[in-house]
Amino acid sequence: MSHQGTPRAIRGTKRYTVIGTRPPRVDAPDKVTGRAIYGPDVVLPRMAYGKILRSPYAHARIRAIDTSQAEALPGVYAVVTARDLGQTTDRTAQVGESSVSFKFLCDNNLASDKVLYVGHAVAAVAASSPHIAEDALKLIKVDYEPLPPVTDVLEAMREDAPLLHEGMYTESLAGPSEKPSNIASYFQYLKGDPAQGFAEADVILEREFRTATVHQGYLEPHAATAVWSPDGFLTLYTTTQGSFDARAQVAEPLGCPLSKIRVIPTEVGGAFGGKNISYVDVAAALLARKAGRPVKITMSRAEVFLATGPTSGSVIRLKIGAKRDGRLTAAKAELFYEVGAYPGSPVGSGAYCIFASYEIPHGQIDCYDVVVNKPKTGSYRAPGATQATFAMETLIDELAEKLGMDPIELRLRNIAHEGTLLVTGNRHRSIGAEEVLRTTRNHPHYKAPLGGPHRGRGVALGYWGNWGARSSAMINVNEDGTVTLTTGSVDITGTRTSLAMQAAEVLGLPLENIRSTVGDTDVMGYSDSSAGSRTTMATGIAVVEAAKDVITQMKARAAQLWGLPADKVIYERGMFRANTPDGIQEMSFAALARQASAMGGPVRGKGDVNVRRWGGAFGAHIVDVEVDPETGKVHILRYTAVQDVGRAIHPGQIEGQIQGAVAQGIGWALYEGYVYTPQGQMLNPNFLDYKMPTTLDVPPIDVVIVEVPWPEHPFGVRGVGEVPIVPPPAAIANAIYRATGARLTELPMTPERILRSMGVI
Amino acid sequence: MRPFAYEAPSSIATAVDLLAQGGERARPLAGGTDLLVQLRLGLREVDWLIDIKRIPELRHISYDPNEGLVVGAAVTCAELGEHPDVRRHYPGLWDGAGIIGGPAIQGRATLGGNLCNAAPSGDSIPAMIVLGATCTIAGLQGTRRVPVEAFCIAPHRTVLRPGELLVSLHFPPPQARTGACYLRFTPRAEMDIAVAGAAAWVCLSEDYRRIEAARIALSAVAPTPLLVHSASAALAGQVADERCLAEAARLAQEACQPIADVRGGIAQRRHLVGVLVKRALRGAIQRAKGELPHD
Amino acid sequence: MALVWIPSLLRDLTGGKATVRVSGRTVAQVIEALEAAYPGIKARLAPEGKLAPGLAVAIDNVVAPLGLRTPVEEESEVRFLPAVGGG
Amino acid sequence: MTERVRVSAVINGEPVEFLCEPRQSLLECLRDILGLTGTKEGCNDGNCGACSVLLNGRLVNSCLVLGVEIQGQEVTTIEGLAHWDGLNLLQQAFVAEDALQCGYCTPGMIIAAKALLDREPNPSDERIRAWLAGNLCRCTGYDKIIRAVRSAAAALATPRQEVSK
Repeated sequence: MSHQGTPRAIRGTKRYTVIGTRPPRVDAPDKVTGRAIYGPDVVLPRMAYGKILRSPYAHARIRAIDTSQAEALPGVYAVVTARDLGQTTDRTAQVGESSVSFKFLCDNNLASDKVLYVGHAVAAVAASSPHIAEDALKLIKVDYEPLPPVTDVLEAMREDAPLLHEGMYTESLAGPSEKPSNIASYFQYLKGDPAQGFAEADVILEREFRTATVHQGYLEPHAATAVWSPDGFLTLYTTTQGSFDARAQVAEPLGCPLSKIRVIPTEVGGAFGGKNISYVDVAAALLARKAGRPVKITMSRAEVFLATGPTSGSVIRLKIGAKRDGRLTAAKAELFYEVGAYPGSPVGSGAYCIFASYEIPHGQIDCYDVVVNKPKTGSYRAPGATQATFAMETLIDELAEKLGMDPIELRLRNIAHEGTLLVTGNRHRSIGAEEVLRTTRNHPHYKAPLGGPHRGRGVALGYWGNWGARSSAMINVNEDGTVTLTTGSVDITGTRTSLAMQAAEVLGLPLENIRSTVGDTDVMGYSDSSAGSRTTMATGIAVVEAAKDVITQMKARAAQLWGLPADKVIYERGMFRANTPDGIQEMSFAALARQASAMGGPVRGKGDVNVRRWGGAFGAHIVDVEVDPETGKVHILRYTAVQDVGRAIHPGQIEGQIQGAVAQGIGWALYEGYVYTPQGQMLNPNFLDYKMPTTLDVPPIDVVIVEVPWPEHPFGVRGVGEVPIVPPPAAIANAIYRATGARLTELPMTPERILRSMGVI
Repeated sequence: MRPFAYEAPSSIATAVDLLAQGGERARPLAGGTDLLVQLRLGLREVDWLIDIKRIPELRHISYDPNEGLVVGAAVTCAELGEHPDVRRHYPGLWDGAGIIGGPAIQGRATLGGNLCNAAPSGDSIPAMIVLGATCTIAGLQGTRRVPVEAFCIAPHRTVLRPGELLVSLHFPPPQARTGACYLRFTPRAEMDIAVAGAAAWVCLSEDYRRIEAARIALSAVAPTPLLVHSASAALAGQVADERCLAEAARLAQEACQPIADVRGGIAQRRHLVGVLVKRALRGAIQRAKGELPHD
Repeated sequence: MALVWIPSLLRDLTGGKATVRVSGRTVAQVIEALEAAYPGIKARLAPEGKLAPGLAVAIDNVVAPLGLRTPVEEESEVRFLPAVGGG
Repeated sequence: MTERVRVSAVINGEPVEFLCEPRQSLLECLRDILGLTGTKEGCNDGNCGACSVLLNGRLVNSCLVLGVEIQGQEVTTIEGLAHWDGLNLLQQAFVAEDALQCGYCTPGMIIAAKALLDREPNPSDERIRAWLAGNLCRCTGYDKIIRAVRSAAAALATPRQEVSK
């Protein structure tokens, strides 16, 4: 493990006291002792247990629901269905930065007229024990009219395909479609003249790629505990990436003012994008209101697979053209992303990422968001980018082979820079793509001998745009000179630590003097979800603002004490200083803190921001594999991940993030994927047949951190968590090709598919 | 999960009585690593679970060079692996029993349970078959013996009648110049379920050149773990070379009846049978020659 | 005047032009100016008085938080694009 | 509702008596009856290891043990490893090596690692990986966990060596 941004890669290096060190995570002691309270761990007095009845059909109309027998079962406190939502007409609801259909939002919580996937919630029960609640579910009679399902993205686009939403027309800048369609939206990007670009090419490559639906695979299932006060205030304990978005997702269906809902986020047992959407919060709230007691709903693993938000399966058609010297002349992509039951797939981010690594003079991207009878997809770590990059980086590798060029050299010849105009119409600002590639090429791994037959080495480059958005931070100065940092950002990756480190750096205080916590929706200002790799960056800016605010206020108190104007006081390394007529005055932060509140009330710094400029980042991965030529089994021998993080606040946590993302990428590449019957039944909603990598499937992963600071963050942070899941499937596919001569174009690259591609079976 | 009653008798006689009373609605509980999952999923329903782990005879392992190995039906895989004689004298058995789950599963799962679950993919069963293991079954009418290869009759169905209890498994004493090996194919390294598996047992001639007798058994490629008589017979008397291994593999591929499911396809499974039979035979031959370490 | 990048799917209305210069101090005014020059474009970009569902607007490469009310500078570049989110 | 059964056992060194239904797993009994929520449910079918506990010193998945089965037995959960005033060496190593992120697999991982080190004080990296194969972690990619177990093994070995000198 090395923290070795090369000297060339690190620009504008500054010396920091806390930034760049590896202190213990502030959340670790509670987590290693079992004391941390996750969603399923919440217990309240008189609490009942909720369970959800789910559709056995992938597509059916609900004719009637009879809950009377379930209600009569002893131990049952309440039964709810969509009728308890009392929804009327559709409208646009606001959740975070997104507009969503009110009807779709409600229907995904509890289906009203139709069920659209196996596992779709239909009713919920609260009872004195989970077992009784389950017994009661069996007593609910639902009269379904089964309809033909469609689960394949290309089939769903056919004119004669069964329609999920009879009244849905394709949204497009070209105007809505003439007839209802499963294509929820269509968008096109065009740069230059692709026909001319391909005409100029010496080599043209074209392939179709497929990727399976995959799940984030967090170990903690979704869980929410709701309790109402007699005067109509709801408190919701839930495992979520964004407590404010969770509040909005409950307020809208319940028609409840935001001020009447308090969301207290629990510790989150893994999310990776999958805990932005509420799946059990609304049902828990409805049951708790009806039962007149707290209700906790915890999903089973099967429910997590069937009824949360995995990421899109996709079909990608890709064509690239290049000159003999390797320079790309044109690129054209068609992205067909399954979105599941309701519109809103990550196809747009797929489009942003597919060509983002390179200078491409002529390009076109056509994006289709297609509904199918599967659960509504959610976000999964760099949503949309991994599928698209699998296609592009595989074809780039093939191009390198065709041209007889080194794959990294080919990429460097086309690499994007600051100012590059992308096919999507935006221009890159400061980026570290070239630094990442050069660091990768110089890594010993890239030149090391493979050391045996049936082995191959692959590389791939990946991009993710990251995010900024709204964050709220507050720093309370305590009477003993310690401070309490509270933000509205849920900690899913160790941000309590990385934010406290930024506060410590600005405040000049030792890290152990800073208590770092997450505040709930009654306490903090609106904070967007901890998503898009934004928290250490954007909430970091809010924290820096709050820390500066504390210093300003403390300087004013010191000035008051010394009878000076505030601008005469300087603050350095925990000491306030000023030249006064009586000589140099000095006072420590702690000494001033003791008097500060008595002088002018408590000192509380705040930072509330909406960060609109964020820095995208690149990662390049090298992987060596060995493929058993008789069985098609892939063994990963060595893995190196190089990534530009902007500035490494906590290198240990960054390594962990990158290693974890690579492990997920390995799973996506080799093992994971929803398997469906033609009737839309998922065959593998468990960890035995939905195969996530174990300790034995993931090698030690060498992480190389490159720092090209993002100029709009005080320390240069870009964001870390998502970039490293983007390259693995492509890198592994390229390595398999070098080991076997077989080009895999479908994920997961199972042994069966590898044997087929090799012509063995 | 439907409610049920639980009993933990301390003798075979009581257990058999309880099982007989419960009939089809009673089931013995050994490690529970399959059964509890099946009950939770509603794949099986019971009114009575009879915990057999408190019956001393079922928790016992004994080994005698002349009598062979007796493993109580409720002996866990972990206990089996910790027994010095098992891994030394029956490494082929440990090939199968040692890969049923990780250490936490090994701490509960039993050889008897793996057999009584009668999954086509049960990893320990082909090894038991090629080693010539015999089941001792207790019932109200006394005990009977059934060879392991005849124990499973359909997916998750066995020859056990209501009221009967698998008591122990008996393995013949190891002979000179014999060796056994079980291999399975899984997409992941371990902690996985077999797409296909093959066990081989061989007895070599005195000069170690010829196979005097052999047994081949397969998992996950037929409704039950399968003893391949044709391949076993074809190996007898043959020079232990690649040509004869290939012939055994071909016969095993002919005999298997794979289905396509979420874990693998028909062509893939048939292909894997060929690969695994050859590899298992090589392993068994090496063990018979004393070339392969025991685990 | 602001430089507006016309999405390819709207170029049937602009006679194939990929960029257009129009005046306007907000996104709403830019769209009104586009509508004056290319009738029908407003109905596709901002029907019902707000940006079309799933559409976002970026001013000088920054995704604008205020939609139609976002200020536009004299030399700004305006781009319409699909809204995207992170994990 | 079925008859509840009275179970007496020793949990984390303390005698405990509770009532449960036969269909309730040990995991449910620990979490819902005894309030020991440090043991986590990840899959409820033995494939993730988040519910790992020691039963008479042996590593098991508590989702695959019935509460009634622990009558007269000894159970150790994550809550039994540390006192309020400190962490044991394994827990310290997980903190020092950044061997966790979301932390949901961590109690099971630490219990599993303890079961290994109780038996084999000086395991190789390969052995640690093989032993922990039943414990899924979706956050870390495992590398730092393996390092933590290795460093805990070294720390456990150190005082013994000093004593022997």
